[in-house]
Amino acid sequence: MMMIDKLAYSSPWRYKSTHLKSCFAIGTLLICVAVRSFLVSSVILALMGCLTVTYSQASLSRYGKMMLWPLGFLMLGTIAVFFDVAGEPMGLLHVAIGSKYIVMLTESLAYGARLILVSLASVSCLYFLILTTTMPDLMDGLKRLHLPWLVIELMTLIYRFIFVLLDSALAITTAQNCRLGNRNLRTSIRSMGGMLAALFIQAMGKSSALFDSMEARCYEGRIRVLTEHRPAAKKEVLLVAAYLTGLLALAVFCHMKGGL
Amino acid sequence: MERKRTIVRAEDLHYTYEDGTQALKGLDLTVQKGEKVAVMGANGSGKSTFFLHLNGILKPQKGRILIDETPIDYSRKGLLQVRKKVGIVFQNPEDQLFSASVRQEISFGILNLGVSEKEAEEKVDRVIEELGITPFAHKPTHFLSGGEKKRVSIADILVMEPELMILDEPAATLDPKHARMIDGIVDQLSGKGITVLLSTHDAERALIWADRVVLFDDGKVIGQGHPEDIFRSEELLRQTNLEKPAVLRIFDTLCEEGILDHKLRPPRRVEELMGYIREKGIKQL
Amino acid sequence: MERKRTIVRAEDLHYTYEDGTQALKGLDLTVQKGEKVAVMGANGSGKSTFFLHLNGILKPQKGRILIDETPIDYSRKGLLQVRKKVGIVFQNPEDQLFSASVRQEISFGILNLGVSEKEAEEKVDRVIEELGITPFAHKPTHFLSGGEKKRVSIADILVMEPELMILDEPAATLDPKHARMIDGIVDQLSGKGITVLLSTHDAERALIWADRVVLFDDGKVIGQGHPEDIFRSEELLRQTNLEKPAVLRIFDTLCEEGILDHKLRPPRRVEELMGYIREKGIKQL
Amino acid sequence: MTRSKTERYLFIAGVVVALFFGPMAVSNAMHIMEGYLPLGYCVLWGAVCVPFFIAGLFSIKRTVTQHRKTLILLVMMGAYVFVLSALKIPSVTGSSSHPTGTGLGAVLFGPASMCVIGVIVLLFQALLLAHGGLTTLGANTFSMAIAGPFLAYGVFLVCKKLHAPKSLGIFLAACLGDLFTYCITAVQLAMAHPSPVGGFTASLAEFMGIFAVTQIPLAVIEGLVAVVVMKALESY
Repeated sequence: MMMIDKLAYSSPWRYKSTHLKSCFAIGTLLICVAVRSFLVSSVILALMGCLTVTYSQASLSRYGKMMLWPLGFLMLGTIAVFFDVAGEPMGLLHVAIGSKYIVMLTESLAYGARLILVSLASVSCLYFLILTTTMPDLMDGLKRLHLPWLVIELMTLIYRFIFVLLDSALAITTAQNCRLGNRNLRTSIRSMGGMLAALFIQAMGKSSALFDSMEARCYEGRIRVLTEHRPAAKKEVLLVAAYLTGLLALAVFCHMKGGL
Repeated sequence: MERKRTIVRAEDLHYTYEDGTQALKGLDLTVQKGEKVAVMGANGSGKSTFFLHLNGILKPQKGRILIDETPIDYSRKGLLQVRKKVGIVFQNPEDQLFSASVRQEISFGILNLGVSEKEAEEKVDRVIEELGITPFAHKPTHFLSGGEKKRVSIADILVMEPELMILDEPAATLDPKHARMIDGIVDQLSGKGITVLLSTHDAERALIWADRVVLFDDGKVIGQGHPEDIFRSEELLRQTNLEKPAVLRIFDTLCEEGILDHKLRPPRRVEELMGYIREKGIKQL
Repeated sequence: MERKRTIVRAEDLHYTYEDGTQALKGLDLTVQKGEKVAVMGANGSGKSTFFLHLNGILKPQKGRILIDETPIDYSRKGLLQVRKKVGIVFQNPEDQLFSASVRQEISFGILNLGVSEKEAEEKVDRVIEELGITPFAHKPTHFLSGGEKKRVSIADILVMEPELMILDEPAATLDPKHARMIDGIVDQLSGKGITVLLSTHDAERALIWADRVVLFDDGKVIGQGHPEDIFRSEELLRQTNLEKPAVLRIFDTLCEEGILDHKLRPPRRVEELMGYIREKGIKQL
Repeated sequence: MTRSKTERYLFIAGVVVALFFGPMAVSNAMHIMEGYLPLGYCVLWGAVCVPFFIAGLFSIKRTVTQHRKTLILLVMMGAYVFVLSALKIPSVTGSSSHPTGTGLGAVLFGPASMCVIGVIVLLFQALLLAHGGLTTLGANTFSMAIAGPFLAYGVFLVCKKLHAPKSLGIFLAACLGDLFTYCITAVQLAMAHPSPVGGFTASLAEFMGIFAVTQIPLAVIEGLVAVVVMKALESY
């Protein structure tokens, strides 16, 4: 759990400009989602895969496993796209169920396959971003985009306390398991209920303690902290710009060719 | 005349967390039934990881653990068996207590053992009595003080009547009064014949209490033996950043200065040292 | 030749929490500038409540507090003034650290003082250097060890350059290595002329470090003075459940036995006592 | 932290708990994956959420200027909801399900402010767990942080009006909130990917059918957990 967070902090590209990495990943993502092309998605998947494995701490096998997580959902979700219900037999395959037929059409098969590919390529863009960029950097980036300060403050604090509460939740669960709290489904549900209730109480207690300690440091309703800015090298900016233009051109070409 | 039984035998344990932290790097340790063992070492030296191995919460990636001379069976049933024998009291009661009421909290483990409600109730009442929890047994757990929470968290485990009890820094963060109260409870446990494995940073306390001190460093045992011997080994103390207890430091100085005799058994308590000095004083007269 | 300035003067403080707990019951205390004061007492004796009064987080229901010889002004502006002078390092860093980034965390307080970003940056960097935070300054707070978190939480306050620093059990739960590191940092603070008020349960440490020990009990100060005197008062020790530090116990025995001279200054450290013994040894020759 | 403060929170929590699990849907599978929706739909759902989000921001700003501490409470609520979503809930098959509980505290802070927290939690889920995605953030927000919680809250109120036992109300709120979230998700998917044969309705029926198999047992279990939590909190 939370491996992604851990890996981001040791990525060799951690200290590259956040904006540049975001432009690169999100630009690619948008192009990918917009054109939904076989060719473009394959290119993106290959490129992002190589970059992520090379420039993040995720090894090839771990990266492969991480790509398998979404595949589960994709398979499940896409069953509905692969198959259709029709009144008469048609398409590549058909199975009669009562008076209706479950059919698989060539176009649905192509549509579904493309959906999976586009989705995987998009996920690879997301992975690239989150495996090379740490959360505080991303939040700094959002700050520079002038997102409302309230949202940034909420994000900063929530991110920090996710770990505090997660540690508590895991510790309580471990302690429960030591006392056989997971011996069957009934005890498991009871244990989890108790843990969540205790965690809620702890969270409330912590909010008081945190507020006091922030007040003690002259908190006046706005969180002001130093932000780190790492400007991108000109060469890198040009490279990314050229890449995005190239990808866009390829996308437009594929689109004109009827969604290659 | 039976030979002492071994309750824990850990052989060449290796464990690496998912994130790559190597917590155990070939750890060997044997604990006899009825022993009082103090485990010492820096934070991060593998103590807690080791404890979680002893009741099968973690499974070694290499090596094996024998509880009561049988290897841990990691099936659901086998684990229930082991967790019945080996109880762990966690350092921070906040990580352990999750019920609203003290009685409910204490009954959780024993009920999970499949004991009847009636029997569980009797045992819970007995433990509440024994550990002096009665005065606050009716209070909601989250209103208890640190020392009270600690006692409840020990009761949690004690009620399950384990053969081996593991306490992770039981007296940390408590004030002297409550720390001494917990020390008393720990003594009570060994008195009952329960084997106690306890981690602590308090050398003075380990010197007084333990049959054996085990030093952990970097996922391995780097030394073990009688506390007097361990705490007089400058080498081991340096390696583990421990300070020699004041009693031993002063005793050694008094020996060097010829005031006390080298051949005396090193004292564990200030009282013993004072006894030596007084005896010496009488001889001087 | 100027007379020592008083930095804190608390007069007859009373405070009762909403739930009816009377935490302070007429507490008086004065702290001089530059002093090193150890506050000791059971949990629940009012130490933390008192600390929260010193920078106006809590407001006494009766009595008053003077900081730098002016009563605390509880207006918004007045409070900022006080909190600039009085910094509190909370016992549990998890309750204090709010940011995942160490630099952001440390910069929070100083930027609240209205300092320019540039100046803040310099000060943050200096403190990071001073407290040896550099090796983990780039790590997110949730990956830091307990000792590292503690150092960051001290840096949080130190960067604001307070005149008085309050530390609530700074070394609790740390292993000996990190505890000693924190002790070193505390010494560093007093070295800089910052007045330090520290709560602890560790009598040995208080004996070595403090200029003055203040004993709290039930919301009042029941005794204060030089640590050697306080820790030799059987009456006070009993009332607060403290144990006499081993050095003093042995010293007293050696005096009683006529091995050491009653008129010697009671030793604070084992080394001092050993010095006395060695000197004596030489005289014996 | 004083005791009576805790008690007050706990009292409110007892009421809030229904919402807790209201929209608490749900497994991994409930989040629409990155790239799964065409760009047009991403924008559409995003746009639908914007008014809720802005209203939420204003509402938070209003409360925070009066009580600064509310911000910290919201933070804890957000972190709590995220932690819920990152934990595995026990289930029969051994497969895991992730309660999202984005409606938590809707009563305490108003549903609108919980929408803001919901967006942040969903963003963190995408960025830290790779559940959901950036382009599908709008669609996921609508189903999990807006539709589900509102329905759960409604169900809870109706049950209360009908004087149904509290635990039944909570069970239904949690369970139906969960199921409603998945219905909305199915609608979103069917709109984006209509069947070439039967169009939107046929596609919707298929998506619903597939999710029903996986989601109904989970919704029931999550409803049960919600009841256990509520009982536990009440007795605190």
